[in-house]
This record gives sequence, structure tokens and C-alpha cells, in this order.
Amino acid sequence: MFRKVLIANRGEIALRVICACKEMGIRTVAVYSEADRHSLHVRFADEAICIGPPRSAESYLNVPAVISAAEIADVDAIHPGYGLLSENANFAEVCRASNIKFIGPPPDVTRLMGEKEKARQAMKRAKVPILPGSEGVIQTEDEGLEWAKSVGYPVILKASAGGGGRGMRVIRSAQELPALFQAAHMEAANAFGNGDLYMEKFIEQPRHIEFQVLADQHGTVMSIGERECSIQRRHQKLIEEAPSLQVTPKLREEIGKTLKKSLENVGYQNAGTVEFLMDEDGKLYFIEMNTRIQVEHPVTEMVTGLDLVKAQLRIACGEKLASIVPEQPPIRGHAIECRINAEHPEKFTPSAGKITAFNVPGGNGVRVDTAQYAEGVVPPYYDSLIAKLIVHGKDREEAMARMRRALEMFIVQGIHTTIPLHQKIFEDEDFIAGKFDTKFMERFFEKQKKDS
Amino acid sequence: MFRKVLIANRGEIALRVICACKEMGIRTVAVYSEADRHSLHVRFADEAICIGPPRSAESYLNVPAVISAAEIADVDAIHPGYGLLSENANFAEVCRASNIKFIGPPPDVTRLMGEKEKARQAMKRAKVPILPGSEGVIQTEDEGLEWAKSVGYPVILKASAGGGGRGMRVIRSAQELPALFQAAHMEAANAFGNGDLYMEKFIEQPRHIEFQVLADQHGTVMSIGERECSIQRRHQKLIEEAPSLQVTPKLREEIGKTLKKSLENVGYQNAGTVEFLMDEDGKLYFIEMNTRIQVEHPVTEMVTGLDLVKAQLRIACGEKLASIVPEQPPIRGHAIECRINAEHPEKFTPSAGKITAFNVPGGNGVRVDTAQYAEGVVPPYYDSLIAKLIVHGKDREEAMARMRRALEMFIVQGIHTTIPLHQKIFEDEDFIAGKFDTKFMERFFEKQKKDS
Amino acid sequence: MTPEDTKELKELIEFLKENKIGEFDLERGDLKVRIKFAQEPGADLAQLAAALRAAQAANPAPAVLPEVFAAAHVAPSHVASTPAAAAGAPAAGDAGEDATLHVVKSPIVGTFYESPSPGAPAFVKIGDQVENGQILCIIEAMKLMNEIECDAAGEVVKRFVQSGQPVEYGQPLFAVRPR
Amino acid sequence: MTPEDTKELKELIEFLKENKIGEFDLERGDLKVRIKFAQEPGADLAQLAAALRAAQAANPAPAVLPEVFAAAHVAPSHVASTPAAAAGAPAAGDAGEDATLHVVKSPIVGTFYESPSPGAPAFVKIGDQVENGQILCIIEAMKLMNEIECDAAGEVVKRFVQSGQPVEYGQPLFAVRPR
Repeated sequence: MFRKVLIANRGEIALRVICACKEMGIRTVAVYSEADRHSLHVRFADEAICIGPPRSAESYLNVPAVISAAEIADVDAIHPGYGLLSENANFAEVCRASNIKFIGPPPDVTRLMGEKEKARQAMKRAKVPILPGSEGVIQTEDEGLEWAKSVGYPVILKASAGGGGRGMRVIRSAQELPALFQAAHMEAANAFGNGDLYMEKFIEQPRHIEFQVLADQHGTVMSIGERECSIQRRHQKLIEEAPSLQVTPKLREEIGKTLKKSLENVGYQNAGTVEFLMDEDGKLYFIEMNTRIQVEHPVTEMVTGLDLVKAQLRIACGEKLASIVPEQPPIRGHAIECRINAEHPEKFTPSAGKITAFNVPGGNGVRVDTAQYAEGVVPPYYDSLIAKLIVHGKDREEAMARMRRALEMFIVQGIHTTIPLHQKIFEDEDFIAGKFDTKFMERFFEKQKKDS
Repeated sequence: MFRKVLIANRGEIALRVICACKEMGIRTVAVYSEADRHSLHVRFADEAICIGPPRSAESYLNVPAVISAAEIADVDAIHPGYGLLSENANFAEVCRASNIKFIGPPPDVTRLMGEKEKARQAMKRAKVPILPGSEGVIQTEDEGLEWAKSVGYPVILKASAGGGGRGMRVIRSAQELPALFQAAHMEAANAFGNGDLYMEKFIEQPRHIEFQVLADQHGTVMSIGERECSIQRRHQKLIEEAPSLQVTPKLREEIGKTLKKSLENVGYQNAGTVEFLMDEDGKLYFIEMNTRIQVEHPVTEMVTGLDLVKAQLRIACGEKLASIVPEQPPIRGHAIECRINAEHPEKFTPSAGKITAFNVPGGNGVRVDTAQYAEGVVPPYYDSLIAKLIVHGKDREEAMARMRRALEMFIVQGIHTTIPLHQKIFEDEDFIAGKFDTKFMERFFEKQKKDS
Repeated sequence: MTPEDTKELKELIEFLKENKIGEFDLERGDLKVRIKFAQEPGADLAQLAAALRAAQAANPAPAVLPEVFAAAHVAPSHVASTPAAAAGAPAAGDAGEDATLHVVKSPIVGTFYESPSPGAPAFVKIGDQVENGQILCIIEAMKLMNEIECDAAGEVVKRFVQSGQPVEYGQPLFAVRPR
Repeated sequence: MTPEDTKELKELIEFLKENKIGEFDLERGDLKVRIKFAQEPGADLAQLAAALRAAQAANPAPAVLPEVFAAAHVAPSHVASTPAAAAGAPAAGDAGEDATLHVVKSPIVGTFYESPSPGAPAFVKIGDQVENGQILCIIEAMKLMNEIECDAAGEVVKRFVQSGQPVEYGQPLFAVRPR
């Protein structure tokens, strides 16, 4: 196993990695900006090196500074966490050139998955379902009718030359296609001087569902279940769950097999997450792949009993998946995570500042991942995530009840947090019933406005 | 389900019960002494009633005050927690007379189990193994030799008339029996004016192993695994684990069956714990039964996934065990609990006072049950337990590694705690190897003294 | 510490003060020093508040509650129907009252009755002169009627609770102006 | 404590009080001193402090440590072998020095070298006069030799690090007495 690992990150994920290393007997090196001098990841690492001023670009994103710190601390490997340098293929390459193991996939795989269209095509070739789109321009109404028939309604027309809604039309039946095709064509021609249109399958109420995978460096990939992440605000996830109520054991197994095959084909390594949209009929369409540990990885840990960060370290060290996860872990109970952000719960303005009181909930089935503490400071330079509140229960009902009581007992003062927002979501009928999609929060805010 | 429950306790167990009630939609009523006005069980209950001055005898142990509070708050049931009134059969009877459900066994069962010798005989009749003792006085060496042969060496001679070590001899073989018998006889005769002796099986290195049981009000009892609690100081448990390394699945099943039968015979109800001593050969001998929830119940929860306090509430409400625990829960992984006491870690003097910093560890596999917080006060009137740190891992090694990192991250300032003591225990070779018995701590302190 | 050490220390402190240093840490070999200056007495409140909150200029801090469990100082929902403050913190509840008044508090948990039986006249009313040991009311607990005696002599000037109302231990019942 | 100790301690406390010190820690060998003055009972301050802390009168607080993560203010084990305080809190670490000195800090993480190549003479030594822009040392980072220029003109009075020693961002390298 590694002797010493540098954690090229901050906040809760840096502390999460430090915890895993400590439990494995690996020495840890924290790097930090001047704004994070008093952070817990600095406090609990074995060594800590200041790598720059507060701005991320000059510290946490500063590749020479991070590599230089790794060299003077003489580490074997770097764990990039999520965000920051975690999906930067160049950084992974520099690590390799510096003889430091980057804990993640090889640079070329990261690069492939980073180019969305290439990733889509690679996954399509490997028979992973992707969102259907016409190949090139749809020239006529008839062509449009034919293509729409082949994928089923609704579909969406988009202008080849533009964006921003111009020349865009959702078509829900063959009857309305001709008129809408003409309207879109005219609008596109007027707006962009080019009336060319293409078509895509349209999902009215998409759910965001993602699959966690682990892959060793010997060609073996394993899919270890999904997470439901539809509760989002402006593409920022707020609440994540595992398992998804929509994913049957059969679907889970099918997708698992497909992912295993496709990711073994592309030579995937280490932990990763494959994101899908699910349509109203429960069909999944690949969107993209995240080639790192995910913020919401704890819900998968809670229902499988695995430690994904330890798995990352063991994989990076060359261990075989067969010894880390000997068999497909069964899904036990239900887990939910709420992201606690330092934001105003209604206006979502960031709320940096000094925390004056910080009481985390505990007890049966409650896990808190945080690097904050009473007297801690939330600097204005970084991500607003200050804690992840994760609960586990025998079923979704128990998990929700537990989350309500844990949110009530989570007391943060001195700054604003999203705790009150979560409390309201957990009282929402549709949320409770599991009836939601990625547009849930829009409807939720409208309801709130109406009620007040 | 109950509409409203009064919690006749304080500290972490009161908060534990409040959490369970909240998650079940039951309203809670806290009672408190004047010293506990700012306690979290008061803060998080729906209602709170001051029942007396700081001294327990005038508040938490004051039956009329508790019952009166239950009456004015109009509750359906009282949860007694552990300690205080939890094993007071008279209190259970007053509850019954006041038409308030006491969450625990019926008063006669509590009373039976409270009288150690009666409990022993009841268990013996039900074929639960008890520590063998001669029936009445051993009159002669020959009688002694015969009896010792029937139970096997070592045995211990004790004076019928006395105690305190006088007339007491451990006998390890037939050869040494005659001389020791005479010596003990003489000593007893001199000390108490009565040389009568009796004999008991002697266990050189006893382990303390206990079995958790649940019993509904319809005659069904289920044993749900054991806890290893040998790490004790002056009969106070410090560290508890589940499962015990010494208990094979076969032994677990055997004892489970025996307990089921015997406790169904005595009409046991609700949660309870049956305590055993284990000898060097792995044989178990009944000592006593605790007729309440135990401090260390979380380790069982961690390895079984059950919520024992919720089970207590559902049982007391009349639910059948078959619907609460449909099948024997499998034991998953390994859990360890450290009791964090407000005591000097070397001198064990109680350390009451104001807590100035309180950072609880979190992350994967860590649970903290506590009613303390930064700025909280540990009053000098009660038990010194301020928090329970519980970890769960895939095996004992992972659990120990997790405990080490969690202890390091548990920061309490303003008072002394036993955290440094636990840290030392988790570095002890014998502890790590699982080689211990109830005399472990004595040896541990001697080693410490030698090393310093 | 040697006198030399003391002298050095004094010089250091003088120097720090001159330079308006607020806090000072030094670790060198086996020497560790930590100094924190007290808030200027007479420093205005705004300054202290700023220090205590460390509010960042860019992000107006929300109005913070004084302490984590500010709410804890008053039980969340008292059984008593009097203002919770009066029940939860009797002393504080009386702060507004004349400090010379004597407050008779409930020695037990139970239900307050002003008269020996329904319909009967109250034991005492506002304005009555009462003696030490005189019965003021009844607190019913576990079906037992407990007569509560006055522990002062004087004029009853206030009754804090209504007949039939539940009271907790230590809850104020009457205020008496001692003679 | 010996009477001598007590006397010294009293003097120390008097002195600290005079200088309006709020908190004071000292550790040297087996001696540990920790002093924290109570809040000055200035009217408004006491009131605010009380509101902010809602301290319980009944439970006298023990002599408390100043803050949870006091230890966090200095990184647990710095790569730099200079006193951790100097690296962890450069500004504070220099407070003992003459305030008129200019401290040249490392702009990058890397390894400090005093000379352009092994065996060659150092770029500068103590007592040298240096100019703005003059090369003081090299910091090696990722196999690149970065020449560190002086950002003041004057006399080099101190070098904080050894050749070959790793340095972090912001770590003091030289002290220069500006002309």
C-alpha cells in the first residue's frame, strides 16, 4: 500500500480522504491556500503545506504548486478528490511524468470522457443507450415524420446554427409536426440566416440517475448500483438517494452488465460515475461520465457497506477488484444525502463568514461528512458545500423520517445554510411520494411562492 | 402507535429515545432537574417539565414527580431509559396503576430478575447454564474432591458465613485440595466463628459476554446476538463490541434457542440483556439479566441494522415481533463502542464543568450518541458518560482502525475525558489481538505504570 | 522562569502592545508562548460584536442567535399555559417585578387549584394579607391534594397561574410583598 | 509551588493585567502556564457578553482553552524544519524581530538553494548589501530552478532557511534591513 498520499483538495472531501488514509495506515499530506490555514483538513493531516494565496487558480488549481508540494513531501500518490484538478487530464499526465500515482483513471480515459460528443459515441458503440438524435439535418417534414416515428414522440426540433431557444419546438404528435416544422424553420432562418434543423428525442420529465462503477487496473469493471439525483437547482444537485425507486433489480443488472462491458472496452480504471437521464417509461439514456469520486458517493456506501475511497486507494495501488469487492454487494435499505450549503435558503446567495455555533446530529443511521466546526470560517473563495448529511434507514420512509429529525438537530449559526430549504422539501407531498424529476425544484419554488 | 411518550431519563439515552420517537411521529415529553435546564433532551423534546432540584433522588428518581409530570402532560407511555427508574418494579407498578404504559417488562418479571438468586434458579430450571455451586455446605475433603471432580478444576472455596476474601481459596488440582480445604476451614472458623465452606466453579480469565433479546407481549422471544463487554474497570464497562470473537455461529444459535425457551417461560417482555461469564474453554455461565435497554445497545444495532429503541416502542404498543423483526437478522461486519466519560483519563476523578470545545468525529462508519455540545455543561450530580463513540467496519480490524481515527478527531475541551485512555487501549497488543478478559484493565494499568 | 526570562517577556509584551498586536504565538524548540490581549475596555460594542461574529464585509452576516441552544433556555413547549419564560426561567420571569417581592414557587409538579373544592372560594385573593404557613393553594399530584403553605408574611400582590393549570417544579405561583 | 514561584506568578499576573493581556500561555520544559483574564465588568460589555454566552451562574466554568482548534493554527507537522510558527504564521513569527526589517517570502512551494550549483558560493550572505531585483536564492520546483529576486534594497540581516530545505508558499526566506 502507499506510504504517503497528498490530497489535492480542501473541505469535506479532503477530510474524507484523510480519514480513509488514516484507517489504512497511510500518511497524509494536506495542501492549502492561505484562506484555509485553520481548516480541519490541515489540522488532521500528518503534514500540511501552504501552496498559495486564497484564489483557487493560484493555489488548489496551480499544478506546479501541487506537484512541487508532492515532491518536497515525497509522496507516492495524489488523491484529487472531486472538482478542482480531479478531471484534469493534463494534471494526471504531469503526475505520471513526475512518478507520482494519480488516483483516478489514466489521462487518455479522462480526456475521452471529458469530450462529451466523443464520450457519447464511444458509449454508443459499446451499446450503452444514448439519447437519440437525427444524424445531420432533417430536410423535410416527411423526413421529420419518419425520424420521429422511429424514436417515438415527443421529439424536439433544434436549429443547427443556433441556440437559446430560437428555432426550437417540442413536438408531441405527428399531427402537429408539419406546422411546427415550418415555424421552427422560419424562425431559425430569420434568427441565424440558416433554417437547417435537427431532431432529438425529447424527455418531458427526465430523472437524473447515475451508476457508480469501480474498475481495477487489470481490466475488470463492476457496477455497484445507482443513485437518484433528480432534486437539483440549476443543475446543482441538492438531494441524492440510493437506491432509485425507479430502478428495478432487473434494470440494475442489465445496465450493470452493459457498463461493465463498455467500460472494460475503453480501459476505464478506478472509481467513476455514469450519468443517465430516465424518461417517463423508465428508459435510460447516457449523458456523461464523471471520472472521479462523486460528492454523493456516501449514499452508495451506506446501502452497500463499501468504502469507496478506500477502494480507490487499493485500486490505484494495483489491487484486484476481486479482492476488494469479492462479490456484487446487495443493496440494503435506503440512504439519502442532503447537501448543506452556506447559502441563503431562499435567495441562494453565498453566505461566507464565521460559524458561531455548529451542532451536528448523531445517533442511529446518521452520518455527517464535514470539515466545518464551531468557530470555523467559510471563506468566500470556494464551493459553498459545508457539510453532507447522510441518513440510512430500512426503507425510504424510515430514511426520510430520520432525515427530518437530523435536519432539525443540525444547528448552524453565524451563516445562512440550506437546512431550512431541505426541511421544506422533506415536507413536500410529491417528494415524499417519490414523484419527481429534474424540474421538481422549479415547481417547488413556484408552489412556495404561491403559498406565501 | 403511542401519541405521546414521556422520557424518564436524561443525557444521551433520553436524546436517543427522543430521536426514535421523532422518527416515528410520536410526541415527546422531557423531564428534567434544575441542573439540566439547558440540556439537549430538554431542547429537542416537544415539551419539557422541570420535576425537581439537581439531586437525582429528588428529581429523576422521584416517582411521584415523574408520574405527576406524565399525568399533567397526558402521555400514553413512559420510556425509562437505563439506570434511574428503569429496573424499579415499583415504578412500573405505579405506571400501571396510573394507566400509563411502562416501556419494559411487567413488574413481576422485573422483580424476579432483580433478585439475583431467584433469577439464577429460574434460569437454571429453564436449562440456561449457570455457574456451578455446591448445594449447601461441603462437609469434608472427600465431599470437596467429589464435587470438584464433577465440575472440573479450578474451583473456589468460600466461607458460608463471611466474605471479603477470608476463608477463600482457589483450588487448581485434586492434589492441593486437602491442604487448602483445611486452611480455609481454619481461617473461616477463626474469622467468623463458623468454619462452614461451600464451593463454586472458578473461572481464571472470565469474559463478560451478553445476549440481547427482544420479546413481544404475545409470548415470542428472539435472541439477536451477543456483545463482548470484557473491557471493564471496576465493573464499569469501557468498551463493547459485537459480535464476540469467541462466539461461534453454532454457540450463538444454541444460546439463542435456550434463551428463547427460558424467557418465554418466565413471560419476558420488551428488550433485555442476559449477561454471561465465559470461561477459557468458551463455556457460558449465566450471571444476571438486565431488564431494560443497555448503554451498549448501539453495537448490536450497527451489526444487525435493527433500531432497538423503535422496537421497544412498537413492542410496548402491542405489535408482534414477527412484524418488527421478520427473521433472524444476520450479523454484518463488526462494531465497537467506546464510552466517553467526563473523567480524568488516569485518575478517573469525575470532571464536571463547562465544555468549551466539542468536535465530534463523523464520516463513514462512525456514529456518535451524545447529548453534549460546545458550551454545554456536565453537572456534577449524575453519571459521567457524556458520549458514546460507535464505529462499524467490515471486520474487527477495520473497526479498530476507524475507532483510532475517530478518537483522534473527537475533541473535547474544558473538561477531562477518557478519550486518551481509549487511545492507549487501542494501541495495546493484547486488545488488538482480542486476547482479553474482565481482568484486562488491571493488567493494562500495571503495564502502563511499568512503562512510565 | 529566570529573572532574565521575565525581563525578556516583559519587553516582548511592551513591544507587542506598541505595535497593537492582538494575538501572538511563538514556538521555538521547547519554548511555547501564547499571548492574547484583552479587548480595550471602552472599545465600542460594534467592535466587540464584529470580533465576536467575524462578519465578513462582503456578506452581511445574518442576525445570529446568541448561542447554539438559545432556544434551550426555555423549554420548547411548556405544559404550563403561562408565558413559557415564566415557567422555564422563573428568576428571569420575575426580573421585571419589584425586587422586594417574595415569590412563592411550586415545590412539586402537578395541577394548581386556587380553592379547596370546585365552586368554593379561593384560599387567598390579590390584596389579602397572609401569614407564614397559611395555605395559599392546592397542587394535585397523583390524585393527592397537596396544600401549599406560604413561606412569608405579607400582602398577596400577584398570582401567576390559573386554577386548573399544570405547573412544574419551581414555577412561580404567587408574589407576596413582605411586611 | 514554592513561595518564590507564587511571588513570581503574582508579579507576572500584575504585569499582564497592566498591559491589558486577555490570555497568556507559556510552555518551557516542564513548566506550563496558562492565564485567562475574566471579562472586565464594564457595563455594556458584560451585558453583551452575558447575552452572547448565556453562561450559567450556577456552574462556574473551568479555566478554558481559548479555542477548539488552537492547535490548528500551526500545521501539525510542517515540511519546513524551521520553527513551525515561523512557517505557519509568518507575520506573527516575525513579530519578535525588528519591525523595521523587510521579510522576503517564498512565492512558490519548492526546495531552497543558497547557491546556483552545489559547491558554488551563496548568492548572498548575512551582512551583504542587496539591491531591488538582485537574485537571493533559487527555489527548485518540478525540476525547474526559479531565481528569487529581492524586493527591497538594503542589508541582509538574516536567513531563515537552510540550503536544501523544502519551503512552502509564503515562508520567510531572508530579512533585509532597508536603506
